[in-house]
Amino acid sequence: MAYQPDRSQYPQKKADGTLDIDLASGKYLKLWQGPQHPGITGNMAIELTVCGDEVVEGKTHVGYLHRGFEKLMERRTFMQCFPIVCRICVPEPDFNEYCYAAAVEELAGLEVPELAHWIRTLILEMGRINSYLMYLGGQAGAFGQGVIGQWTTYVRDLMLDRFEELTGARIYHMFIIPGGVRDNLPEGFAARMETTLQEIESTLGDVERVMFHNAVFKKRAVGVGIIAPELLDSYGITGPNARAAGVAKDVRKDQPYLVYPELDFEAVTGKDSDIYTRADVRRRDLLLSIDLIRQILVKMPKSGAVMTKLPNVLHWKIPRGETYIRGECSRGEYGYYLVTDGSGYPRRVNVRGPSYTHSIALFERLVVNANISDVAALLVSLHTYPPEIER
Amino acid sequence: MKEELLKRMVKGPDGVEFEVEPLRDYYCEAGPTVQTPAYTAIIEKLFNWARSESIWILGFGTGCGAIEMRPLMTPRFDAYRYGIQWRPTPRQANLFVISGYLSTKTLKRVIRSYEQMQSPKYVVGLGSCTINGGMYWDSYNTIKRLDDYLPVDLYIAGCMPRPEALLAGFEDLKKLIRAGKAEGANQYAENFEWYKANQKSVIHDWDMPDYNW
Amino acid sequence: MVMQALYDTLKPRFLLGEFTKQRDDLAFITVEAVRLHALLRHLRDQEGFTHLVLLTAVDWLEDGQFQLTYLLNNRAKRQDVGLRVLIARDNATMESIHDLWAAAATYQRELREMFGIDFPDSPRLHEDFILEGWQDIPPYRRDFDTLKYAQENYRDRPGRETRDPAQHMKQQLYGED
Amino acid sequence: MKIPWALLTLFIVINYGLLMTALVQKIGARVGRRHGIPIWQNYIDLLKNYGLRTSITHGVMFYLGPVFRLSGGVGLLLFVPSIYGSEMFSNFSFAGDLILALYFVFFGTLGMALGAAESGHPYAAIGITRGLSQMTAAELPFALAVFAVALQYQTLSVTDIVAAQQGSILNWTLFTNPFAVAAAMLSFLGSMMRPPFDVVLAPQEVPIGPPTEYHSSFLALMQTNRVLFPVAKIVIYMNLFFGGAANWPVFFLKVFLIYMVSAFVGVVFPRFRVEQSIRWFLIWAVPLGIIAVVRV
Repeated sequence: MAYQPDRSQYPQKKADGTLDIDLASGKYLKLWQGPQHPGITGNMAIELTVCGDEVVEGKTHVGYLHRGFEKLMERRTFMQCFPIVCRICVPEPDFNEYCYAAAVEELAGLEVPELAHWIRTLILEMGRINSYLMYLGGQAGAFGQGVIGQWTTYVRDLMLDRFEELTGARIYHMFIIPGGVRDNLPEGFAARMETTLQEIESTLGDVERVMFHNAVFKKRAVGVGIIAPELLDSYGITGPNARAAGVAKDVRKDQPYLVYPELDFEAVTGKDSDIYTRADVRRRDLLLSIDLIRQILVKMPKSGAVMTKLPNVLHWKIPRGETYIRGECSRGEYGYYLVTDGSGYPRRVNVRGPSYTHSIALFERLVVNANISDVAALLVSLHTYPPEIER
Repeated sequence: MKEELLKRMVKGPDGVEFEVEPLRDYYCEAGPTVQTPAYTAIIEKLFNWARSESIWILGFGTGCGAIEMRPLMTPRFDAYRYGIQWRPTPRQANLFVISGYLSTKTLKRVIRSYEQMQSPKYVVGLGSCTINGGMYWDSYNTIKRLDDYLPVDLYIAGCMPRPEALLAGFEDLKKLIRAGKAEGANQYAENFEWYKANQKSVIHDWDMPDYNW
Repeated sequence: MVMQALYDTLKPRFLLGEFTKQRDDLAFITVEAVRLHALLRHLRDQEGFTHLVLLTAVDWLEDGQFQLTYLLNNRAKRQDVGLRVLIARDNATMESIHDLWAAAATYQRELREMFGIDFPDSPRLHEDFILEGWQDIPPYRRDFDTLKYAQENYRDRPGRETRDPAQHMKQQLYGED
Repeated sequence: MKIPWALLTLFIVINYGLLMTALVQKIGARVGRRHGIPIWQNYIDLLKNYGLRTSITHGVMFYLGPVFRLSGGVGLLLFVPSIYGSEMFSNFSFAGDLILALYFVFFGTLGMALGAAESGHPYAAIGITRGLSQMTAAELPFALAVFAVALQYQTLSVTDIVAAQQGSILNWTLFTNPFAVAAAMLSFLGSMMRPPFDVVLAPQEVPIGPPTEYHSSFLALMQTNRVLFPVAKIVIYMNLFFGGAANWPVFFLKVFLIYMVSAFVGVVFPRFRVEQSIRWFLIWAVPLGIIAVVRV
């Protein structure tokens, strides 16, 4: 006997499709979660209208992190843009660097050395691990399981050490530069990386036992916030959110870039994209990234040039053209649309962050009829990073 | 009956006048006041020591610096050792860490949150973007100098500052508090007009009370 | 090659404009604004371009035009096609496509706010999206000067210097003269 | 002569509570591979919160909420004997103190509910509705267990119940009536505000539930209660089910061990939604309580 909630008090739809919410009737309560709210992924806000314990309408408010990157880049030279692009998305900045660099290289007709491709792939996979580790902690934290966040942040710090060794910075690496990468791997990097990977694997084993096999976690996460496969196209859903619904939508496989054609892997998929499956897909994707890093470190050439010769970057002009470069980041399809007009500055840069559709259109749809307790977990499970929405 | 408990007419931020009955509903248009240390010096010293050893950070990640707050609270850096915790509500927090650039839209929320905190309260600006705009010096949507809008006790430079820098910064803040120099809330009350004028000059659609606690 | 074939079959029916092949899997096609909706529907339903990757605008201030770019992706065939629509810059208006892709409404809200392009009938179009209380011209337009705005509104800290990189390098390398 | 001794009990228990909760927090931090807070951190927090310069009010009930809560904790502690067989620390216990204790368990929460509702914060209201509904479900098995114990020993006096358990460890209610103890311990988990039953405070959803608006000395009062009330509650459990304590060291040890039960469960579990936890209590804990009553 399934429990049927009584929804007779819920607001009716008006003629123009919006809900007829009469706050004065006392049946509904308006709740703001954010921007100052610990359950929100970063600096954004959701405006909920609740009836009883369930949400009848949710609206996402973004723009709190807007710095106007796309405008700022229009008044910076191509090389000056390179250090600011990584600031667009904080938890996984390398994709900005890669997509921007690749777009510039394509329009300027630069050939990037083979080794640089391998190092770029390595960096991107390392960034993906960081991002997923952060997510796992956040997802468990949204259900009140703080200890997972402690463990994953601990191993994330180890991965940041590897980043620091390679690029000199913990968060903003500024390593993938148009024309290649800044440097080759340091001496003995592979061995230290292996130690880190083993540590992460062992922690993930703990996480699997404590989080994924936990009865309470299953009770909270299974069957909540299901994304039906037919929503994928209409809402522009990509990445693990789509893969959890059973569609193997992975740019690394679909339209391979960098050295992914030479690596041996299968896209991770799940069934029924609920919170639990999405978390599980991300955990397995994390294991896949560990495997990919091992493959890269074995297969990559050991020496060679990492940088192609650039023209004088102070007077670098790129002929008129437009292109779109995409990559599979931890949240889905990340892309840069770059338009040049023959001058020394980009005419227009548009960043396509996967959170853009996930956290606005998709979230507003999924949150309807969700329990208030599940709203934070639902938002986290879509793995949204606000800075890439508003840039 | 005390005068402040009698019925009175007030003018709301939207210009509408309405009657307030203080015994039944609570409305206050009074601005912040300077809070003097009311006790003898030794007690104030003791309190200052307690304040410095128990810093509760407001859980509001206003910018990208927030990403280093999590490592700060986890095994590698473990700021709990120094009496630093985060609190989810401004009422219980003492320290507002402005973690990076502030867009004007966030600034509005930051002011509201700051004014709801109880004095003494401290503000730490993180990253070069709170100091002089940093990378976003020519952006139309981010402020450049945080101390124009809120009284800042301490800046931690960097883009972004490492957790070690944060810990060192907090140690410096503790020294300031112990020395009785971290009186940002009083500074805000004394120069209230100036701060409000600055805030209103960048927030073009000011649609909230002048002071909301 | 495949993209060229697609272009050739669609050209007479939708009176397509200029064709630019960027990569083997990416091409840009210019379309007239009135035929866009039908073409999008055809591409989505018949040709398998089911995924709207992005919708954005480019301001060609010199020509007095906005270029709207609709980028579609066909996952099965591994192809991308970008549709360029040029519309007049004054009182820019474009047909909404939120009925084809629900997520497009968000893009249209952003374009309305950042470029001032109107999309009649698009849901919640006039709500604040990113900016709040914005009173100047839409900031992504080319004639909006962000530096000037920043200098007028936000005070600099004394002592901060801004240098032009080309001038600065020249001075560093070759001295004052 | 009773009042000074009762105050001494209060003093000992508050200090013990401050240190023990910090210790438990440290143990929890070790699970997360952290060092955790200094052991005296709770004192500093308390001192700081009492020393804040401003505080604002939302009305009379807002003042009284923490006061009610604290008096609930103090009352609970003072009407139950802390140390068995000690004239000094038997406090104000009397023949029917078990009933009064049950009342005090609820009293603080109800006062808090009124105070938090007065604060006008929507999250405080949500937290309170959650808290009251969850507590009703959680206290039901406890009440049943208490009835079972009262029936078993044919008395409503805590002192007599403790007296009946003396002699051997096998005389403890834990062994003579395990079902009642099981039901009561499940209820104990629910009342300690730790996962999986901390949806009331859930910082990720309703930051942080009822005390959202509380600050400065109000918060300090509530912090005092947060160290006092669990100990007072555990004293009842200890007296009813675990043979009481004949001296302070045994008292400290038993209270710590019983407290650790909830900390142990809480550190690795996520939290239930409120209707899930109510269902959990009704399915698992209440039948145990009924069996306990029936078996006596």
